[in-house]
Amino acid sequence: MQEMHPAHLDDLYQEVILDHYRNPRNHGEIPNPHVSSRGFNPFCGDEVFLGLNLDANQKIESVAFHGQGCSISQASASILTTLVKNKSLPEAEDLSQLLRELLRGKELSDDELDQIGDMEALQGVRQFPIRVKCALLPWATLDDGIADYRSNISP
Amino acid sequence: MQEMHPAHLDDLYQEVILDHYRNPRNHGEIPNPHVSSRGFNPFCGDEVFLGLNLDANQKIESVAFHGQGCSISQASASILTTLVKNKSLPEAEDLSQLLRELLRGKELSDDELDQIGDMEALQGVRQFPIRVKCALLPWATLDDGIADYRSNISP
Amino acid sequence: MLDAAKIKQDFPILAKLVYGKPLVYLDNAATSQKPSSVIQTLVDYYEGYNSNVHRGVHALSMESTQRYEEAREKIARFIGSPGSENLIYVRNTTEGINLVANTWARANVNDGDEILTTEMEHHSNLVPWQQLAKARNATLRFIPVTDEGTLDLSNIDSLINHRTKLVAMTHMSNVLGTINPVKDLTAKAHAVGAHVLIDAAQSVPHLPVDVTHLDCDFLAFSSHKMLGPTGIGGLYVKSDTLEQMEPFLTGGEMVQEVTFEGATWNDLPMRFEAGTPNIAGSIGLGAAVDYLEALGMENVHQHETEITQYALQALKELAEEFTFYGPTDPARRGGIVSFSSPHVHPHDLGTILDQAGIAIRAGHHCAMPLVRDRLGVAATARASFYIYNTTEEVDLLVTTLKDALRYFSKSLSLP
Amino acid sequence: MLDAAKIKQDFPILAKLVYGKPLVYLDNAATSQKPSSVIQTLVDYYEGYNSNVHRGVHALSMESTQRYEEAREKIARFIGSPGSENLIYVRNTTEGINLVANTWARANVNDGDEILTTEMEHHSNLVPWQQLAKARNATLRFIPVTDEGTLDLSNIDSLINHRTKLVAMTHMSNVLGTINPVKDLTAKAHAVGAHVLIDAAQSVPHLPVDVTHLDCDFLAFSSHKMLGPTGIGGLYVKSDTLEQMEPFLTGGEMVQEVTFEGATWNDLPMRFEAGTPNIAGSIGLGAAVDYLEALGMENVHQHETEITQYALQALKELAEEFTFYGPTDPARRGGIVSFSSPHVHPHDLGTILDQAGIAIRAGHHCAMPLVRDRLGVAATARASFYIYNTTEEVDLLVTTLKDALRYFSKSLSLP
Ligand SMILES: Cc1ncc(COP(=O)(O)O)c(C=O)c1O
Ligand SMILES: Cc1ncc(COP(=O)(O)O)c(C=O)c1O
Repeated sequence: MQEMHPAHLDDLYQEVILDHYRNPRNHGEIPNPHVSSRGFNPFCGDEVFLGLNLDANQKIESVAFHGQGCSISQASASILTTLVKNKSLPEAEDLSQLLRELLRGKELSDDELDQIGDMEALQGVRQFPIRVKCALLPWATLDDGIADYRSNISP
Repeated sequence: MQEMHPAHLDDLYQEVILDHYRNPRNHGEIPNPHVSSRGFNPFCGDEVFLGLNLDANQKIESVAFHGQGCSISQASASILTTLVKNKSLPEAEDLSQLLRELLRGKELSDDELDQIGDMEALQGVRQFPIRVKCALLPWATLDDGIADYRSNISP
Repeated sequence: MLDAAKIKQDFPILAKLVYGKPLVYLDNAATSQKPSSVIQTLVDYYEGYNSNVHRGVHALSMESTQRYEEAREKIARFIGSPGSENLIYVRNTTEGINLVANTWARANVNDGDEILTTEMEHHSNLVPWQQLAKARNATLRFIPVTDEGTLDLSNIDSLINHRTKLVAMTHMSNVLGTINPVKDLTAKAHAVGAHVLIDAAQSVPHLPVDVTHLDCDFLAFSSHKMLGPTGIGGLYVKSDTLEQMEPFLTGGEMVQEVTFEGATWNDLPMRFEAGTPNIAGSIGLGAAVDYLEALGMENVHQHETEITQYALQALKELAEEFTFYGPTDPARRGGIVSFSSPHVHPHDLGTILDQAGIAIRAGHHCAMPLVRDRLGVAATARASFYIYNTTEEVDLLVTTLKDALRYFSKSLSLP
Repeated sequence: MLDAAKIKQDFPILAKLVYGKPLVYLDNAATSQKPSSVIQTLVDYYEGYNSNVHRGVHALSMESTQRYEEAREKIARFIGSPGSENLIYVRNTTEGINLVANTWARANVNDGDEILTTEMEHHSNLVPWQQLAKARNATLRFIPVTDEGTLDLSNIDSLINHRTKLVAMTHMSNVLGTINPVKDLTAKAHAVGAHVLIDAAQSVPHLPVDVTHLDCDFLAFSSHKMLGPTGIGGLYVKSDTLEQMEPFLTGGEMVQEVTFEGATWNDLPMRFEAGTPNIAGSIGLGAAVDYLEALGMENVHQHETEITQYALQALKELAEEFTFYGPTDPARRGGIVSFSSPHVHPHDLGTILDQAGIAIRAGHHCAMPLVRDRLGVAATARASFYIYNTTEEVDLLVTTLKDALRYFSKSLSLP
């Protein structure tokens, strides 16, 4: 076997993460959302439903999620909802991209760190490669929802 | 690998065998035979057609074979035709059984050796397990033909 | 009980450290580890007599063919098959079940017929029947699962009826550990003229299984779950049914004679084995059977029953925080324990246990309908035992579960 | 030429004695031998990180999944596939072809359509199409083989026509060694809208093969013929076609979500891989690809061309007693030499060569229609070469063939 180094559970389960897991922000459902999608991981069964409404300027006015899954996927979903509010869809997609880069090991600039808020706490997931897809699930769900929304408004 | 002992080619290719191979006895076809069958070995492609006619006493009056195959299968077929002539069908089946026993390593009695004639030369095949089925092919074909014949006369 | 500490020495992987900690392998229902004798059999094959089977006149080919067919005889005997021609080599349980679905079932299940299965099936014994039912316009029905995790047989006499063509059921649940009364159900099915397929992926590795005694028509199992190599398994088919079955995959090895226009089929069981088989895998499975037979399947089963009872007892301490699934009667279950907690998600449990060197599985265990719709959770954590597991390992599992609980529900640092 | 003597040292089996004589292995078209690196890869897997793939949260499962998918990427790159999702793991070439026959072909070949194949196919690329043609009421047509053993393309423009739905052909004949112009034929087939399947069982092990360059829709090959383990192989499918294909086998691994009522399918290529795969075999095939890439496939091909030319030259001495099959132009053939003699049956040749430690094959080579109906013999003897074969081995073959002739046609004792 490859040498496996003990990773640090405390890096994975940072206080911020566990707090989002125990006290999820924006948990629930938005009636008749403009953008809505469901993400599902067939290998572990984790599931995220995401809904969001846009204001007149095409900014995200309200957002909510619900679902079932591990602390990482659910905390990541909660963090997502706090970050995308008042953002445009392209801005939300940029955040999704930033998380991918963060988890791939990229060092973020101060400017980028400023944008990502609690998402920074997901950095610890890097040491647990198998959990990376948990952290990404809500964001992939967001990307899917936005893509769907776009193809629906301009068929 | 298991220890493989060099076998003796001269035991396999005894003069009697090569003679039957080069100068097959009763080679050809019997028109409208009472008993007829075809044997085929799917793994090597050897093929034997066997036909025989019975006299009024249900003894084998005439017999012929043709086909394609290695020296062992063709020599065995030739030997078969020399042995079964003037035998009853059960007697022919006994001979077939004797060959199986011989090839399985059984020591035959003097009485049995008397009956098997040139078949004795097939003993060398024992050292070449993969060739056992070559030696048996014509005899299995005979057994099949007899079984068919019986089921046709008493359906 | 088996001398698990001694058995462990036969398994090189169990001497490895994971994150510096001894490996505690409790994921046996997913796949088992392999003893040196099996690994060495593969090496001996490739270093000593590797060759294609059935058609060669040279020494290597004779030896590989002989060992390949000897392995088949051994495996057939191991499951109580009357002959080795009843044992078809397949890649795994899944392929075995698909073979039956695409041959016998496709030819015999018709419009309006019923296929009966259970609510506790692995996807591999469910999706093929969903597909078949769709293709043949047949109805798929389910034997329900009780809250305790056993089959609810209260309506069995209406579930098995004159429209039933096939009963396809697992011998042992890979989620609940439940051992099903497959012999009785087979008798009931035969009474109405239905055929019976047993998914033995979890039973052949862990219990004495005898197809003649069970009287089933089909039984499928996987080598990788019973100490053998990956990529090989067996499908037993009863003789009368086997003789009627048309081939599934076609090509080399399974034909008798071929012309440009058409082909005739080879003898059984080769008729169902198209192309060059997993030769090393088959011989390796034969070596796994040798290993299990030397232990004795009664002893294997007893060992696992005892470990499971010990675990269920030890886990009682956690009964407030965890739900445990499966029958309470130890006689009705094998060495599988599934559990879940509202406080720690199974996936998080898996990570925490992994850091302690303990390998368990977390998820739906390829039985989504059972886990999601019947147990009502998205996932469970599952510990599954085999011959090399010890009570000390169970103790470590329990301790680490407690740590995980504390970590998640109370404090924020592991002790 | 490759340094075959040095390469031999990587293959433990080639150091063995057969009947006290060094093994001369000339049965490579049936299956190849395996280098230590491949065997060691299997041992490393079973001793170090054996675990089921794709669903585990523990260290072993992460490692096995990673290595399993890395092997897929490596193998995909090796055949020039644009992505690893185009590469489906199958048991062997035969299963790959059957997968296409049972999915794409069953959905796209209809009443009155034509499937075009050649007169030189292995049963594995013939019988599935005979069966499909019967099932779909389509016509199976054949590109004839010239007396020299090449494809007769004089009527190709009528053979490939607007009714042609599929052209299924071998890249290299396992009897004649002929290398077919598959790229040109693929272009012709695409021009009429037909799909193309290439049986690459004999080409991927021996020639540089690039599916993007060939532009074929399907290409199948076997690990065991290319230094890899038994029980594994690959089916490449072009993306546009792959996306349209319905699953073949169903069960675990290949599903996305399952309810009691039905299922949705997983992403590509997992959608086509039901059940626990041959994990060790796949990783072992990856190691075989590493070995071949280190040699360079151009070098492999060149080595075999040179050995074959040497053999054809040396065998000229026997031209009176033997018929040799296949193209005379060395550029049109790979390392396979088939021959027969009216004086010694191939089977007897096989036995005599075997006693000298030389492994060849005798028979119809799973190409009965070609051998019986086209070459007009019941069997041929076949010597087939690989990277470890030397000109000295060819010399020994020729000498022993002479002995055999003498033995059978003149005197009665071997010298
Ligand atoms: C040209 C060709 N096609 C197909 C096959 C079948 O390969 P496998 O038996 O590995 O499926 C072979 C090998 O025997 C072959 O030579
Ligand atoms: C009950 C049951 N059936 C079927 C299977 C499928 O086995 P395989 O993946 O080896 O085909 C499994 C294993 O996961 C199982 O536990």
